[in-house]
Amino acid sequence: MSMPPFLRDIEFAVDLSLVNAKGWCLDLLGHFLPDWTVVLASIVISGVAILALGPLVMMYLTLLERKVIGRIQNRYGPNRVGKWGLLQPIADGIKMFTKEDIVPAQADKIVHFLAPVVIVVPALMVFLVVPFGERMTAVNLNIGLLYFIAVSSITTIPIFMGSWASRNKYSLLGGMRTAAQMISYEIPMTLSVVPVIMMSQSLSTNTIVMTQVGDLDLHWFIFTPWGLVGFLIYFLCAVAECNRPPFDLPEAESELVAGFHTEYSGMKFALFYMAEYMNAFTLCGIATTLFLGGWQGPFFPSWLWFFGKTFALICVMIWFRGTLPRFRVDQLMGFAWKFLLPLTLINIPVAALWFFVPERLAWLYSIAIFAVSFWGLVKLNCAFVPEKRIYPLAD
Amino acid sequence: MVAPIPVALIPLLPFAAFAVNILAGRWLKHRAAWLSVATSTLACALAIPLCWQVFRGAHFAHQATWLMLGEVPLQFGYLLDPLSSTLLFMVTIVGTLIQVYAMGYMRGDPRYSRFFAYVSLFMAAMLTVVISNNYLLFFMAWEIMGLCSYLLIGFYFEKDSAANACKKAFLTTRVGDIGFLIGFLTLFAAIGTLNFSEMNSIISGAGATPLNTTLLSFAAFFIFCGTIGKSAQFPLHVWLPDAMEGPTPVSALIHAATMVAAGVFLVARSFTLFAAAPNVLPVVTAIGTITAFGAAFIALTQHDIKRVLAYSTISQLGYMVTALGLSGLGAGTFHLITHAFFKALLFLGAGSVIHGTHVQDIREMGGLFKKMPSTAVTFIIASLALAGIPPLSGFWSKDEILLTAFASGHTFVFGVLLLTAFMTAFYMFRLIFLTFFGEARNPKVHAHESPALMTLPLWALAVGSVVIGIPGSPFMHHWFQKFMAHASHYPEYEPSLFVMACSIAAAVAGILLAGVVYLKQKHWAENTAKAFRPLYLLSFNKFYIDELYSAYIVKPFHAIGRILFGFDETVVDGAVNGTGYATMLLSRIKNWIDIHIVDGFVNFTGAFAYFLNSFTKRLQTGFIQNYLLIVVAAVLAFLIFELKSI
Amino acid sequence: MIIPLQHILIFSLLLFATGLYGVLVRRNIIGILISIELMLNAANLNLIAFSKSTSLAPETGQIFAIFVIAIAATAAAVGLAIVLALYRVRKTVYTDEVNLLKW
Amino acid sequence: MEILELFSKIGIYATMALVLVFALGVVALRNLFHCALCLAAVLIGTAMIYVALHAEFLAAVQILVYVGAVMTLVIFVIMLTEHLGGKTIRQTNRQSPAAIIGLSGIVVLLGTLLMKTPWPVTAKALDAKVSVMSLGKALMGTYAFPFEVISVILIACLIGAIVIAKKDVSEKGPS
Amino acid sequence: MIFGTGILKGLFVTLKNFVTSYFRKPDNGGIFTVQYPEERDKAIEAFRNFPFLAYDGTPDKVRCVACGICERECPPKCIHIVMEIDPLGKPARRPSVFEIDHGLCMNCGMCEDVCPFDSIYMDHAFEVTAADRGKELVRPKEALLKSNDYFLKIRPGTATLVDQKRRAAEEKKKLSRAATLPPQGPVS
Repeated sequence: MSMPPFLRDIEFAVDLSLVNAKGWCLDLLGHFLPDWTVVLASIVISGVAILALGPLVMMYLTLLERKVIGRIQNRYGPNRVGKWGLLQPIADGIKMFTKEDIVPAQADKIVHFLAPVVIVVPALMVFLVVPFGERMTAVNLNIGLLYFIAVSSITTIPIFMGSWASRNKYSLLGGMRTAAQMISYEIPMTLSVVPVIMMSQSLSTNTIVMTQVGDLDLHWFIFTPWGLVGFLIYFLCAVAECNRPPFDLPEAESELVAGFHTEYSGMKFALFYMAEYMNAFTLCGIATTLFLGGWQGPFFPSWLWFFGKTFALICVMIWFRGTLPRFRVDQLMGFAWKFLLPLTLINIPVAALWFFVPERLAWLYSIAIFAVSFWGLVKLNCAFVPEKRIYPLAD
Repeated sequence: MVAPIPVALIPLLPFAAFAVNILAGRWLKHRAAWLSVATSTLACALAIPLCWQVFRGAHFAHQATWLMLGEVPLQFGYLLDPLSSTLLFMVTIVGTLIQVYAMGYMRGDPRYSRFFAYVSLFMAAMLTVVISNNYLLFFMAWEIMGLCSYLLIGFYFEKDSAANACKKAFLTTRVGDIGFLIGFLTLFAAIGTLNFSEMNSIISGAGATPLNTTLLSFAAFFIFCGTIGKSAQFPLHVWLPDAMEGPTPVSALIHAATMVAAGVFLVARSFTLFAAAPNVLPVVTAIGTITAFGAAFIALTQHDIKRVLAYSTISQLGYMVTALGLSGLGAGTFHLITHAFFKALLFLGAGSVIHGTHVQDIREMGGLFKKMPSTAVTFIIASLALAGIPPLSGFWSKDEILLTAFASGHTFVFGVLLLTAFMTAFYMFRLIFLTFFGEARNPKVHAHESPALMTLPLWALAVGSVVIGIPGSPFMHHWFQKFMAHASHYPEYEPSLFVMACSIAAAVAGILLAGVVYLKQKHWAENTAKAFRPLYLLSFNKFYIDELYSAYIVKPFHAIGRILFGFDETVVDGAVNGTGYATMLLSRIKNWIDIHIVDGFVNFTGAFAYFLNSFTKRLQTGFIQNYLLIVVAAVLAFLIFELKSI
Repeated sequence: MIIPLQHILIFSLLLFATGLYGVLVRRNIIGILISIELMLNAANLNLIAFSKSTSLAPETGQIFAIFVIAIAATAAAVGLAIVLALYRVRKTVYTDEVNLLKW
Repeated sequence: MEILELFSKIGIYATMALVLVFALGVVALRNLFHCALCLAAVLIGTAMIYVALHAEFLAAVQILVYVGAVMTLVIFVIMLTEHLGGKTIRQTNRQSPAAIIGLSGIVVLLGTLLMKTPWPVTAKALDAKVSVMSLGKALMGTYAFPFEVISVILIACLIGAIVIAKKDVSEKGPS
Repeated sequence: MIFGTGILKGLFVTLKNFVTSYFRKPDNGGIFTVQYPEERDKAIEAFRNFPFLAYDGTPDKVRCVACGICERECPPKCIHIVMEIDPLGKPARRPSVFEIDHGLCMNCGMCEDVCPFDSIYMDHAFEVTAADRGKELVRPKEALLKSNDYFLKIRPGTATLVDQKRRAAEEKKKLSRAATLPPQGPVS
């Protein structure tokens, strides 16, 4: 499929408009100031863009979530502040800023203060490697994916800090649950990414996107059996990683009040919230990058494609939240360790064989292997259902 | 002859049920009952064809050597002749029905499975008694029965009365059992065998070797002691009324139908022996008659429904013993069989009443007929049978005994038995009128009919009570008597219409009198009791026999026991203790040597080593960090040493 | 390499000494384990610094550092498991209270 | 561009200083949880120094393994044994003066040694770039055997840790 | 059953809800929210809120005779009545003061039930606010008085019944009065 060249030019121009804008700014600076300022300015511009993008995304994600959940439940959702409630996040923000900041008397004051501050840092740091569009990656690290996984794994520490410093049993339980859940789901998530790395032979997010290149003939990894399975595993793990329903045990309202941020109010709470939503965004963004072809797509500018795909994934997350009830703790752990982990371990050799087998046969054997292993895992998991627990002291 | 396995299986099946139930009862829970009933039914199914063959004239026997006793082999085996097959037939059917009943009666009991284990053990023992072919095996099974009786009477051992009753039963029967043991050992000395068939042939074919009649008489008397104990004859009858503390199915099975009848069976088994020892038979007759009359007399005034039945049982056993004493083997055995059916039915009916009302005192019952129709109808059928009303079984068998007494010329005995028959009818219908008729006397009693599991055996036994007399009746030309006589010879008598008339008259008179006294003229009973106060007290207090035993047997034994205990404590213990003290003195001396000289050496060695290491052990602080610090110091020293050139 | 090798080595030495101090003086076993992690880190730093500036096969240092990290993780896992078991049995995590084998 | 380099240098030295401060916190703070947090900071700082030494892969692994897994483990254990850490309990033993003296001696001696040793720093080594690919090839080629041994050790330790930390089956049951 | 079909079914249900919420009617799977200040639910006739005083025709024809039954029966004691005294010093059988403290009233409707003069009824007006708890929430008679036509409008069923009853009573009274009055003879 080819396009008329002039259309392509226009598209290119629109696509790179943001990049070019930055370039012009830097050129302008280069005329007046020494070189090192240009480098600094480049960093500052990217940084500011990311720092602005994070909170903005978070704010409008909350609105999107409330609207979609509302629609799922046959309600309107917020529609009072501004047209379609578009100013609602700002109103919420003002409310959060002006609320009283309550610190429990017994709390570890310093850690209690640090936790929400620290939790935002990794959430923002992972934005560095997300390819928002063609040539729109802030830092093109050659270990981008590993960087993403590593940095997002820091998130457990501030959660621990917040839960421990609050001196509240609900917080502590929530924190413990979060840590257990995040560590458990990190493993299948990391392993589900491995086939993609093998295919693209790189850890750089840009390279990964570029290996899925294609205009209308889609070479996205999701259109291969291992890619599909990997994507499903990755996405489920991502849902669990950002503690969203149906994996929202750490902040299960009915059991733990609000989990690790029970004792937080006002802006500190908002920071936790922000980190959570930014994590959801980046996780979906990386999912897009890894499996859905990143910013690849015809007609529209690349960053539009990226945001479209990402928001579609986020909408699926919201859809899950509107539909599914919460897991039990043992089910949650069992799902990660007994179902997802074996499936990823099967996925890796299947993807490795993909290189050496003609395509038709490859499809055949992968589907066969996945069907058999899926069926076997389901049977195994059903076979070892734990006994119904008896609570002798409960009666 | 048939293969030995099926016959041996008959007692082994319940025994297997016992083994499983006692070991796995905790897991089996209520399923234990099914196991017991199943094995019992299976035994029944095995036994009935065999019995049928015996009734048709077959004869089964088998024996194997158990161990050699000097020259003489001790053997065990089985013998199925008319006598034992009759009992086998009765025991398996009645036992199975009672177990079915017990499934309903014992429901919800915490020791449910254990109950059925004991019952199965009892069944095994009883069946062994019935089919055993020699005295030794008979005696062993007999003792196991005694044990089961002990265990089951004391089944509710939480109750003091039950615990005492089971001890009393055990010890009292033990007196008779010792007699039995002496008896058959004497017999062994006399004729050199314990096998029934061999004994029969030796005694009846006496021509070959002259027999020592005196020794045989001794043997017969002591064996009869066993009967006195087990069948609760005067003077050892005192345990049976107390045995009613056990669960009602136990009373029905053990203390009415089977175990107590085993005593009678013993006499019947040894009939040849008794026949050969003519001076024992009068004793048997006398004791039987006294028992029959005395027990009936006591039964007149008792209030506890089960005690009335217990005395009735003693009385009827007396009848059987009397019959045997008068050489009426057929009559006695026949009464044994019929009595087993209707007395089991009476006990089960009483159990059903107790189950439905939760009281045992007949003064608190009354008017239960409408509330418990099945129980009442079957109970009345059984009572009619016991009283001896014609078409029912009891009539034929009782009539046979009376006929034996009358025709053998013992008119006094006949008179006493006739009076007893009258009293029997009277007290049974006293019981019925007080229990089932009139109006309810205790408003707190809320009676209800028992479940089908309990009433079905009642009806089955009722049918049995009605028809089981037929084989001995003129309708079948006294087939049963001829059948028994076929095996062992004893005088037979022509049926007499006079005796029948007397028997019916006595029964009807008793029933009518009871009806008048307890339904129409209620003050008569009290007036009579006042008028004949000494007699009433005598009856009500059971002839003071328990008190007599207590005063003249139990207390002297206690005194002797105390004396012996004192001797034990002072003389025997003193000797033992003196030895001990001497040993201790010696050991103290040796101990001193050990501690101060031998240990001194050892300790010195240790202390010396300890003294030496008390300097070096300071290095071993037990803290790893200390050691590490020393390592650091060593590294520092090494560095200084190495780098001083730099 | 922007800063000289010696500076990194000094830094790593200081880090190591701090960790060793912790190992020597902390009573809490978990504290000791944490301090051991410090020491291992210092060692890793050395490895990388040397491989970066002196070795001819530059991967070697990094690979050994990876091995060290793996071993450190296992050490932490087993050590902490032992601490948990100890705590469950003796209700203490202090070294000087765990002295059953002393003398 | 010298100014940028200067910035980098300042950044690295500042990181080192911070790391040392946090390391002191690790060994000196009373509250064990704070110690663990300081350790996390130290580890992250070390990872930054790794990045400065162009060992990005190692930095990522450091953060992933240490901060993501080991620290979580440590904090878990601290929480499970936490209520012992009262304010009145001594957190150090009595040998700290001796340790300080000994260690300062070692630091001084070794420091002088370090400064005086002529390290064979080569320009070739300084210029060499280590890519993830080459690391992987080395792991799977030259160092394949140690790699496998390490993986076996990891599995063994995993199982061992589970066995040690697991509650005895016999201990279970209603208490 | 295949693993996960239940989840997919559930997801489909919510997806359908989401999509249909954009074009379906509220009773057919659409959005059922009533956007309150702009939209309102149709008033339900049996709805009841703070009581009002009914009058016939003009506000001076108050039905209330100030008997005080409602004042006595009111559980939170929020009614306060003072009977009017006419210039001759006789009680005028109508209230000079009739106040209801809306801060206390709990909308139980007891006063409506006990009123023998069909005077006090529960209203539909629920948007009753005041800036001052002490003064403005205590509603004076003037604020409480509402015409019978208003009553007919908001609660047509009850009001029609009441009207019929009152008319019948009126008729009867008239008849009985006519019967008891002596025949009009020429007065001498």
